[in-house]
Amino acid sequence: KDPAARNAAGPALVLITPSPVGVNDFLKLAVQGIEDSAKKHNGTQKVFQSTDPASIQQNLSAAVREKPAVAVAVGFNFADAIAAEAERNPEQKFLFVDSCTTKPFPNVTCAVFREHEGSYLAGAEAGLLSKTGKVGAVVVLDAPQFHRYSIPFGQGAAKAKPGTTLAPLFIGGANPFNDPARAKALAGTLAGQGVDQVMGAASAAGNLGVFEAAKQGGFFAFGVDANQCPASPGQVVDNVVKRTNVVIGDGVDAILGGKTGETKSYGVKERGISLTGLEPDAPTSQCVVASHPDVLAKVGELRDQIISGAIVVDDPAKS
Amino acid sequence: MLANDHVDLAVGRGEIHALMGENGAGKSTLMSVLYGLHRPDEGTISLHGKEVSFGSPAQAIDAGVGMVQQGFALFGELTVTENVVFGSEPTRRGLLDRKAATARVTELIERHELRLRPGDRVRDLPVGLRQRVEILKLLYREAAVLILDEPTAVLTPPETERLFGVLRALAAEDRTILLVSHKLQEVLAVSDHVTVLRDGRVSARGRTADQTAAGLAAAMTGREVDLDRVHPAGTPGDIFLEARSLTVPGVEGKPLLDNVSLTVRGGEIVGVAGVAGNGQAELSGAITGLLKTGGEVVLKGQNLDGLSVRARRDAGLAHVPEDRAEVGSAPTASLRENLAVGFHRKRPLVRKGFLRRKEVDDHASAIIETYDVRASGPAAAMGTLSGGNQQKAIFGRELSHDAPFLLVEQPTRGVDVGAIENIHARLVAHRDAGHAVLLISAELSEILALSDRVLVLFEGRIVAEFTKDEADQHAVGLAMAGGAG
Amino acid sequence: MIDASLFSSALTALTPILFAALAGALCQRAGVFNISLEGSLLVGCFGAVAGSWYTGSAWIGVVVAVIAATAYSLILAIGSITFDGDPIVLGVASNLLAVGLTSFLIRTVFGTEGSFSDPALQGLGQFGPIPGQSLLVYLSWLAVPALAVLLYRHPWGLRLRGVGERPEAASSLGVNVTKYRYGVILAGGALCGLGGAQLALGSVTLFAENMTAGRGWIAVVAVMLGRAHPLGVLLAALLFGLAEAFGFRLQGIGLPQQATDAAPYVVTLVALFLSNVKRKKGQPA
Amino acid sequence: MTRVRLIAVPVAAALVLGAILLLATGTDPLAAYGAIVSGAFGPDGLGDTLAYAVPVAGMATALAIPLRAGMVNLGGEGQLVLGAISALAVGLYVPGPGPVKVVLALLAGTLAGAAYAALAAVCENRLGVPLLISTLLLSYPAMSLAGYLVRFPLKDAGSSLPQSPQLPEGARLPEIDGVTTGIFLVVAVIAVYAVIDARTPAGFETKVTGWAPRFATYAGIDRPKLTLRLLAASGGTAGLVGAIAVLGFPYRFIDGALITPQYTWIGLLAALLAGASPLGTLLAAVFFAALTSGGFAMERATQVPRELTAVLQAVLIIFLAATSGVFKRKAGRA
Ligand SMILES: Nc1ncnc2c1ncn2[C@@H]1O[C@H](COP(=O)(O)OP(=O)(O)OP(=O)(O)O)[C@@H](O)[C@H]1O
Ligand SMILES: Nc1ncnc2c1ncn2[C@@H]1O[C@H](COP(=O)(O)OP(=O)(O)OP(=O)(O)O)[C@@H](O)[C@H]1O
Ligand SMILES: [Mg+2]
Ligand SMILES: [Mg+2]
Repeated sequence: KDPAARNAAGPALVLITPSPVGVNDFLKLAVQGIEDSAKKHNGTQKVFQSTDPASIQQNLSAAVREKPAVAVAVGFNFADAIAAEAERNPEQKFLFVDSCTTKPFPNVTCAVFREHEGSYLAGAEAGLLSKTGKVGAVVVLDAPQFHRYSIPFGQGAAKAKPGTTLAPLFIGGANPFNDPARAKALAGTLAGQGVDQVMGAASAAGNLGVFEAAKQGGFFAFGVDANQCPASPGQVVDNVVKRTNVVIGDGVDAILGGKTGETKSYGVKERGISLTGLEPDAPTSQCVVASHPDVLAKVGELRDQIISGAIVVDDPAKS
Repeated sequence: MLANDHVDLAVGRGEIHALMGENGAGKSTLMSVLYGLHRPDEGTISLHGKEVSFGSPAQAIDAGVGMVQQGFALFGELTVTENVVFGSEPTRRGLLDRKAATARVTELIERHELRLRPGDRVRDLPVGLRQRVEILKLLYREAAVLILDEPTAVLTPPETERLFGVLRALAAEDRTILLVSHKLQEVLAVSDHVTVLRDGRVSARGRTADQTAAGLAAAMTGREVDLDRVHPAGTPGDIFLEARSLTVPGVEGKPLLDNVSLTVRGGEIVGVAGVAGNGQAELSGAITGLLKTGGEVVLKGQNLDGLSVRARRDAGLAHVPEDRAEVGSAPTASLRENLAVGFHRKRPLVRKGFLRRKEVDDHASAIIETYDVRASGPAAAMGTLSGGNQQKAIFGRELSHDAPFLLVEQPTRGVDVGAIENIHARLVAHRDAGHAVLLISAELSEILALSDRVLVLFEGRIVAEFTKDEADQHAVGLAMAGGAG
Repeated sequence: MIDASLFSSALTALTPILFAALAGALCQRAGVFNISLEGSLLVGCFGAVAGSWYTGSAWIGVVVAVIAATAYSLILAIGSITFDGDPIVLGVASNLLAVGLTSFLIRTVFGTEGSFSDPALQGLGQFGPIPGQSLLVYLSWLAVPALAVLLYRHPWGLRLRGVGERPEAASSLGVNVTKYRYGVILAGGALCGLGGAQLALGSVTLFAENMTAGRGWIAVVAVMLGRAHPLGVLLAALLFGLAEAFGFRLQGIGLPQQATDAAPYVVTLVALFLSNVKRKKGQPA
Repeated sequence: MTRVRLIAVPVAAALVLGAILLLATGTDPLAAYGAIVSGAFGPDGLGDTLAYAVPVAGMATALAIPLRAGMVNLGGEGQLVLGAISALAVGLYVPGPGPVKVVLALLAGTLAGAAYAALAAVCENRLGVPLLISTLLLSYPAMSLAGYLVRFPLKDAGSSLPQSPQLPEGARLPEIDGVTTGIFLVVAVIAVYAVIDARTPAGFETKVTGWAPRFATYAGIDRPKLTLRLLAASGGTAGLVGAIAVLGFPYRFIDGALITPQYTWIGLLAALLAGASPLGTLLAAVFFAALTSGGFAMERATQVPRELTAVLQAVLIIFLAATSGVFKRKAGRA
């Protein structure tokens, strides 16, 4: 049916996502990564989108039935399902991005991120830019995975300007991953408490609510996963970028090259995590931080210290 | 099934025309057709010589036809005024003109001496007054043709008399009145002309003056009916049921049931007479356990205090409720299922914890046969039966319990003469088999025909007691109106 | 703890619920049990965003939202009135349909998934003296007395209440029950359209899959708690909105998010108990 | 005859409407429908369908039990989740051999769900809050509580997710071809429900209450007591479904995992559609499960949005509900 599928001689790749790709920047980058990889190796690619735990499992087994060269899964929700499938299908190679199985498998390659390093740097920017000495975060759920966006953010801010405090709020409710109105209300609540720099780790839709609150409340926000500055120019300071596409490309290359079963961690040093403002295209990013070279310079120093190991950012998810 | 089969009916201006017939004869259906609630498959309606066709009640109302339906069409939550103007409200600047509405309603009340208060909530009114609200509605709409479907079914003799007074006055104003009734004496007393339906056809018609009660009854049923039968007295035995100081508090200090004590013996029918709304519902609730009350009830030596409805039934109570459609049966369920209720935990319907289909079927068939319930079979939905047949089925179910004590409420309300005869005979036979019967009825003639003893309930209290010999229309009627005790 | 922004955010949060609850109250009065409010709100959200996006005017978006939600409520109207279907089945089904349909449409109309937004998408903007509120917020408050007048001072309201109490009686008085019931369901749809527009163009400026996040169900509860009276419904919605906004504050001082999540529901349940206890005392058994 | 028409007409109508939608998006309807059918019942798909059918049919039955008496339980989600988290806690912390743990965990789940649903019944019986509202309102705090438990006391120490540790090897319900053996429990519950419904006084009283509540009271059926029992049975079944879910793969409680797939709502629809009749509920539930798993298969095979099946499902229900009204009315007149 798909003409590319029949003609291509190279490897077949399947990407399974934990939720619909849509406007989710993290997943969009993943799709981009698998497409780039397929092109590079002259192979084919398919994307299976899941909506809930049941469909994650179904899609993963459907992917295995297709016997692709690599089955790529992004998102922490896959841990159990990949472990089960990897055990059942020792011949199948998996690339697991963003998390890893508790038990290592020879046919599962993991790639994990150290988002906390990026949040720390973003926090430093916030600390430097804050006039009130209060920074905040609107986070989808009160869970360690998501604390990576709040706690280091506060630590970075305090590091850059001692005395800066952090106020995190969590969305929760009936639909935490898709409730922009609530995200906005929470961001507004923070602003009411004097917070003027807010990290938005509120899901794709939720962050838009945070940005909107920023626009109305006259405060600043930070985005995650990709460059979200164009969504609300003048309000978004910077973003913690997760370069999933690069990571997927690396991982597929490694697996096709015969190296499997490793776990690789991507942080600032590996350039898996970065800030939009620290990237070469910062001037065209529409990010607020681009017009604060002094801030960028200081944050650049901090980044170098992280790379050199002089600063170690604690991972809140490993308590 | 044909509810109306080529019925011709002609009613003159300024005339009270009575329409009679057995249950399910098609009277209500015919009236609904006249009022635009149903469309006839064939035939025509002419009004003042002009052929009309009503697609809806709205059109009938516009043409000056009004109807009081069997069972009321009132809104309990609304006031008298709101009920009356409903559907053709006076307005001022687009909004309801309450003042004008109240003024108009007050004026009508006074002119026709209806003695209502416009601001009262209909929910709080006794049945007799509700009936007047219905009449008021027609007057407000200036209906030239008034259709009343069994308006007296729930009224006491004095109330009925008052209603007839109003109707005669209206007829004198040149209005046309169509009256549906099962009550022969009333029809003879109030109407100018009468038409009798049987099986959807006209079986008799003519000037009322030319008719006799027996003749009308025969036309309705197709057979001779003994109308004036007063059943011989029973032979009371031991006390089966004793109620002591039953009390139900009311809203504003005045109790709904006030310290009522009574006894019923085996082989005895005790009649409770009274205008509806004087504590009958509370008395029944107190005995059956559907209502929490003060005082105590002892059934065959067993104190029922604190017992659930089910436990009371197990202790020997059977009950024919007033509302057969909502309380006494499940209209959407089959006759078989309706008849199994109450027997569904007992042998032989249940064995080893399981219901047995065959026994359930046999049980239903037996009742259907014994009590002459006319239905297509045990699988027929209860709601498709005519009122009289529903009542027979419910009687059959409750009498089959063979419980020592039977509480019966309004057993023949809206039931035709044929069915009344049947039901009365059953009640007397039940008594003669040694059971105790407490009969609550607003129908004085029924009370007098059946009771071995008569108690009169007025404003929650028993104000008078008569033996069979003492009880007569006049004395009991006076007590019902609060004129004794 | 208590400052102007608490009320401001409570006000914003409450508006969609209030619109939906008024819709529910209207239907309840006419004897229609409407639990499809959640779905109608969501359709309103989608209609608002689509309308605003394709015309460039947020107000046309509002109109489209009203039309879309009204049209959507035809499912309940036709299903339950014309075809005599069960309103609960239809309500639950149309809530599910709204989620599926808007997700489907977001893929086919906007070619994206999950959510749709664009900096060029026009929102409602601020209006009036209270910062951060759109015109629709004021409109929702105005709708309360307007509906109260309609219900208790207008012939339609009288008939509507009659239809709700005893449809066959109303019908026998020449009132077209079908028409009134269609009327309230469609008017309810329109109100939900406004609520959806406020949520998608007033609170935020975007559409996200299932973004109503249970607000329609809260509205059903508010109808219950407010005894289907416009004023009561307003109080109920206000209680919920305040409980939620207050919950956000409590999170700020360290209460776990799950506790503050549950707070509004618990508060509502307690309010229901209390109002029942009071009523019971008022009228002895 | 009418029974067949009752189902066939709406199904055909929904399929036609779906076909129109498909054509509008430029897809061959036959290919898409084929993909749904083969995806749902084909050799690869049947397992997925059954895996989905277990919780949906379980929840459908849970909600059908009170529905038979005309009582709507909108709080299935809370009861399901509480059952799941209770079963998990028992499975994790109660000592003893595996099978004993499994039995105790299943019991704990059932009891937790039953107790919580009974609380809603008490709200109606004692405090006058209608069941519909009390069940709905109580559902949210239950979900929050489970969310709290799985983040703090019951959290998986090694993981950054809101999830519990996995149950030990022995304390799990084994799988057969990817389908939990819990399926037998669900089938057993449905069978018991069917027998109680058709053949026992308790089932009969439930139905009488559903037909005419005032008649039931008059006949001596104690409504508050019945409400309590039915809700307990309903919540217990929901809790059991939750327990089966955590005792099956991935053998842990993940926050939100039982809510996002909408098992409860789809189950409720199945029960409502079938008028809570035991067999009808089961059939409807399996049908919906097949539509859902078939929808994913269709999306994988043809790239047609899987939401189409959600739309089809809802449209079908609406048609069914509407036409059942028509048939109901006709039957009433006959
Ligand atoms: N909606 C209906 N469905 C089925 N049958 C009906 C319906 N309405 C009336 N019938 C039947 O039509 C016949 C005439 O009914 P109708 O109510 O007109 O009788 P009626 O003379 O007023 O009886 P009653 O004295 O009991 O009021 C009855 O056999 C009744 O069963
Ligand atoms: N339709 C139903 N589906 C599932 N379970 C039901 C249903 N109806 C009742 N049950 C359950 O069946 C059990 C037995 O109920 P039943 O009323 O027979 O008990 P009982 O002890 O005989 O009653 P009683 O205490 O009044 O004597 C109860 O636990 C009840 O919850
Ligand atoms: Mg009649
Ligand atoms: Mg009658």
